[in-house]
Amino acid sequence: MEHFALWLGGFLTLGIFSFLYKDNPWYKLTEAIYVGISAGYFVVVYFWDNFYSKFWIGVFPHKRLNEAGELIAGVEPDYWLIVGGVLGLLMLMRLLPKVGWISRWPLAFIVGATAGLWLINYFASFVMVQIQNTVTPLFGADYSASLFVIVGNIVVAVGTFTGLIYFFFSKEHRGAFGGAARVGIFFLMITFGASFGYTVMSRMSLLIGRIDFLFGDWLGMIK
Amino acid sequence: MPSHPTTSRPSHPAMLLILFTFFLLPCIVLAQTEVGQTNIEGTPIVPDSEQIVAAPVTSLIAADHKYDDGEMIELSWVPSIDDQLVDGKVIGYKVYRLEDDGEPQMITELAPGSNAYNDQSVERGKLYSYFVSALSSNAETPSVRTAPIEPQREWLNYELLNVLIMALVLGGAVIYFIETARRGKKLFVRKIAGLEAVDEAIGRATEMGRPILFIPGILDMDDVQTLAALTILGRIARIIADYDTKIFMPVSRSLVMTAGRETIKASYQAAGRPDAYSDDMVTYITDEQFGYVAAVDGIMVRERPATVFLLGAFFAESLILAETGNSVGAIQIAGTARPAQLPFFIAACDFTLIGEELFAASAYLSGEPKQMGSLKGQDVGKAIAMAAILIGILTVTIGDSWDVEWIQNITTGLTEIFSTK
Amino acid sequence: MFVIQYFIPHFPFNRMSHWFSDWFAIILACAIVLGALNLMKISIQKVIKKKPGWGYAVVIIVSFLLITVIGLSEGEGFREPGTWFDWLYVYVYTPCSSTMFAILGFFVASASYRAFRARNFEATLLLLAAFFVMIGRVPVGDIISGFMPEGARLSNLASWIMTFPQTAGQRAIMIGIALGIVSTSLRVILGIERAHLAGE
Amino acid sequence: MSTKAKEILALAMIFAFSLIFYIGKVLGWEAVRFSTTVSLIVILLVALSLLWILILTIRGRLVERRIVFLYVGIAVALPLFMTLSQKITISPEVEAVYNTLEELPEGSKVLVSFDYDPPSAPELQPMAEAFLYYCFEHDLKVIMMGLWPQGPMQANLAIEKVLSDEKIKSKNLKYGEDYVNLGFQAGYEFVIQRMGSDFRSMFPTDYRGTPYEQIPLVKNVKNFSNIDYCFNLSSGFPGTREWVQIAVDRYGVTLGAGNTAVQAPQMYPFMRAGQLVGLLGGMVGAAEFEFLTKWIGKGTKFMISQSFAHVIVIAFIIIGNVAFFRSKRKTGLKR
Repeated sequence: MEHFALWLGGFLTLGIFSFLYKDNPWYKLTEAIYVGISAGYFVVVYFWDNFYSKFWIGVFPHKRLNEAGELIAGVEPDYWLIVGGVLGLLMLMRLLPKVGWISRWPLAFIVGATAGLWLINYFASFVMVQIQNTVTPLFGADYSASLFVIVGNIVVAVGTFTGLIYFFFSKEHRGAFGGAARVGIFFLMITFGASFGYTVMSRMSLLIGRIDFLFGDWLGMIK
Repeated sequence: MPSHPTTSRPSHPAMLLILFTFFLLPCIVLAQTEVGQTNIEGTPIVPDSEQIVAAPVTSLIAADHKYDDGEMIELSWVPSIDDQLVDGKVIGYKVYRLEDDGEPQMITELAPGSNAYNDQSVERGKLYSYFVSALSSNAETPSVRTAPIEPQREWLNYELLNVLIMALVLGGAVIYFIETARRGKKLFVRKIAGLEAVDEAIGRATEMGRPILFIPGILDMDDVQTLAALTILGRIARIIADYDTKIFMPVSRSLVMTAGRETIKASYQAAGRPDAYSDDMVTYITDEQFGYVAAVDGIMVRERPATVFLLGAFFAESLILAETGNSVGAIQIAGTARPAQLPFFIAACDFTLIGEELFAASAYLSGEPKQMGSLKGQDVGKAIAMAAILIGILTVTIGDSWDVEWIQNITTGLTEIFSTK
Repeated sequence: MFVIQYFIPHFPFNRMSHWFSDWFAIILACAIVLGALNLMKISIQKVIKKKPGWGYAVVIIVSFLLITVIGLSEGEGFREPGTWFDWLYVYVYTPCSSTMFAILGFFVASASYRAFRARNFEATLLLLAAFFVMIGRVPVGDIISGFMPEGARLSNLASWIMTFPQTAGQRAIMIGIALGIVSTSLRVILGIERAHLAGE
Repeated sequence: MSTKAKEILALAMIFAFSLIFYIGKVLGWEAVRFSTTVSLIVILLVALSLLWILILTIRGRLVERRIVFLYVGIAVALPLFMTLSQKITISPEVEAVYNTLEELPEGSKVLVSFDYDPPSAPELQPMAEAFLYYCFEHDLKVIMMGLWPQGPMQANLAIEKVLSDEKIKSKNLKYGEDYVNLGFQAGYEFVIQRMGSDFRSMFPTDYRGTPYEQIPLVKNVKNFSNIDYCFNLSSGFPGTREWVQIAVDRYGVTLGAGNTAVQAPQMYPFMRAGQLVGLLGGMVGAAEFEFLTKWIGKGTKFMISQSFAHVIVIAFIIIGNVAFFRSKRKTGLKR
């Protein structure tokens, strides 16, 4: 079984890599297996994790016994979950063409709740904290910073400031304002360059990991 | 009845009122907190002469933890004078609790050097008093007992008051500009390059007789980027319905599928063409990131869309999608708020909406004054941020370098305003 | 309501986000049924009409049914090592997803070869930043710049780029995004933005 | 020979190659290794062929995508067999993670959240192993959990690996007392939020099904205030960003993180802001951390391949730009 499993892994891995050469039946077969398995995987996971563990166990909790066989208190059924169940049921109404429109309700609930929930979280940690932390003494406390850091601090201040100018919607990018916005773009570009560099790094690491599987785990050429 | 997506609702003043009531009322209703004092004598255990006795801890204070739902009591004390690193007699502390004047129960054991403990196993409506014993190798010395204290629940987290005020200022600015715009005042909003091209991109697909592909990212409806993408979809689908072009939207989340269908349907109805809509425009593939990408790639190669919209939350798949779209010669308009994926969109797509521009897009495309107003509100937020950064850096630098006190005070004030702790 | 709960630690507000998370999870579990049925419908149509590539559609259906039946029949502990579901996950699903992820390594190289050109000043900046980060982050960078004094080598430059200009850009983007989200959320809450719902 | 025949031949060769080496593995052959000389010769050959491509490009012949693919494959695969020494420079953000760990007294409780799945494991698994190794070596108590369904499985893999180390084995660590795996919990960022008030409500049992209150290590852990240090290994959503927003901003947790390289740049503002105490970025971060903790694992081993791959990508960017400037001069047109 172990041999078969390793060969299956090798077969699927090479099947996907073969796409680099061109689209071919080997790849298509692998892709079909992949799509089917992954769709099914999520159905199963959602069923057990969300529906069963959350809803079913929440509303009808197991009777938990301790070692002496006595009932442990503290696992009360949570009837609020039924609201979720009803919303889910409304979602399934989609299947019946006549009452399909009712699925808008759970959707509206999700959209509204999402909007409300994120509003304040993003505001607090993305705006407030970031502003607070851009405010640092340029020369470090008591002139302790090195030249590297001083230049850096100035760069952070200027970069954040001009970057925000770029996102300003109320004013056309012209004249001095346009100039500042352009500096802002430069900073954005450096940011993108840096994250591009890191992305290359990341992808290569994953590729290395995969190649290691092929030559190491599968063929045993690397120990 | 389905309504036009841009119908106005005359209820905003009412909404405002509700918002403010909910925000402000709790501010006014002040919460009371009580601090228990150490005033009742404990009964010291008289030790045998052979025992090593450590001095008891002093100044034991039990206080309610503020700004919670009455779930925690904070204990603090000054460690025993025999609690020293070298030759210390104290080997630890035991914290005891008396519930409603019942029997003392040990609730925890702490290492030497401890001077505080948070008791989180308390319930509202009960009275608790505490004492702490200093442990030596063979004896226990209890401290005096605290006065009974009840954990309190508070109505408002005052530590977050500044966040509330800032949020109100920003929310107020957005609402103010929306109101201003509604009264018919013209507001200027600069051009956003990617969005100017939307009409042209749709027109091109119509001319070429090829479909338009819309990818709303791979996150579910609980992400604001997906919301933004769907609102943009609403505008785009409206134009598409007018042009009578085909749109195809493969998605990776079942909820997005449902929402996408609703959106397109609404737009087609608004354009007066409900007959041209079909559910097949939106299909679900799989939740799995790369399974989805593999399938979308196939669709791109087979259908050869003339225009591809990649708007929403993208992860690693951004590159594969943008590259494949590029290779089939489609005009691509992309936008995401995920900085890691933006470089690839910038490289491989014709137009890219960067970060905030994605959220501004639906307002901008709608061309409605009200929506434009909300963009103005965002600008106010940015202006405040910029001003705070500018003033903050200047004052903190000057204040620190030359020790000017009043300037330092400004800095402290600013920092407090923007603190979230 | 969720705005309020951030500030008020009191029942029922402190429970609200819990409820939302639970309800959302339950709705998701129901919604995926819709999605899966949709996928099956399309695949079955393909097979019945014998469209090109219908053989692969059969594979999709078979593998979907296989894992679903196994997963549902194995009960609550379906994820534990030793179950058939776990076997499928480890030996079929994992190699596929890992390889799809790894294939990006190739794509990233060809994309940089094809698309990253010093077209103008902005593009050049992007390229340079990418260059220094890429070379400075691996040991080879310090081998090349080994002649420089300690502290001024490529790895230090890469760190400097990451810590300063990069942070500035990220920060501007972050603040912008957050404001955009606040404003979008407000539009939704106030009911100005209702493109996603077909009327009420 | 037709293309079809060539393809079939190539397939057959791949199959034969795999079969031979697989049988070899079963029979217990030695690993293939290049000596330093051979390695240098290989590097030289690759460099020469790259130069040749550059010359071709200057003369106006663009290489196609598949050649790029081939080079990437070579750059990644061959160094795995090489023996070369390398110097690893420690970046400040990695050092910060290590220093915070060093300050923790013995017996401190460390919460590690495994928020990734096997596809990201090449980057994050080495970090996880090195981190656990450090914790076990210095007698820190480790509580593990996952916001991704596959996270806890990765945790188990890492533990297995670390526990097999001689030094750690001799410590005789006990499950439930020295470390515990609470398992996966669905609900994304809400899990963190709820853990803020009560761990037990989110993890009624550990992954083995033992009730929370019966596990000695965690029975007194009510919420984040009983945790001395949090570490998060993340490859996307939910991940470090959510931990920062909720655990750090709301509950004041001390948080360090290990991220995939893709995510890492976005975490720098959090780090400068002090919301994160340190950051391991990608496999390079893992290698540096391995160096600090003296747990030499795959991160270090893969570093040569990593260097090579970067050089190849840069080489092709240069080649692409040469082609671009050449065509621009000729036609005088911008694309």
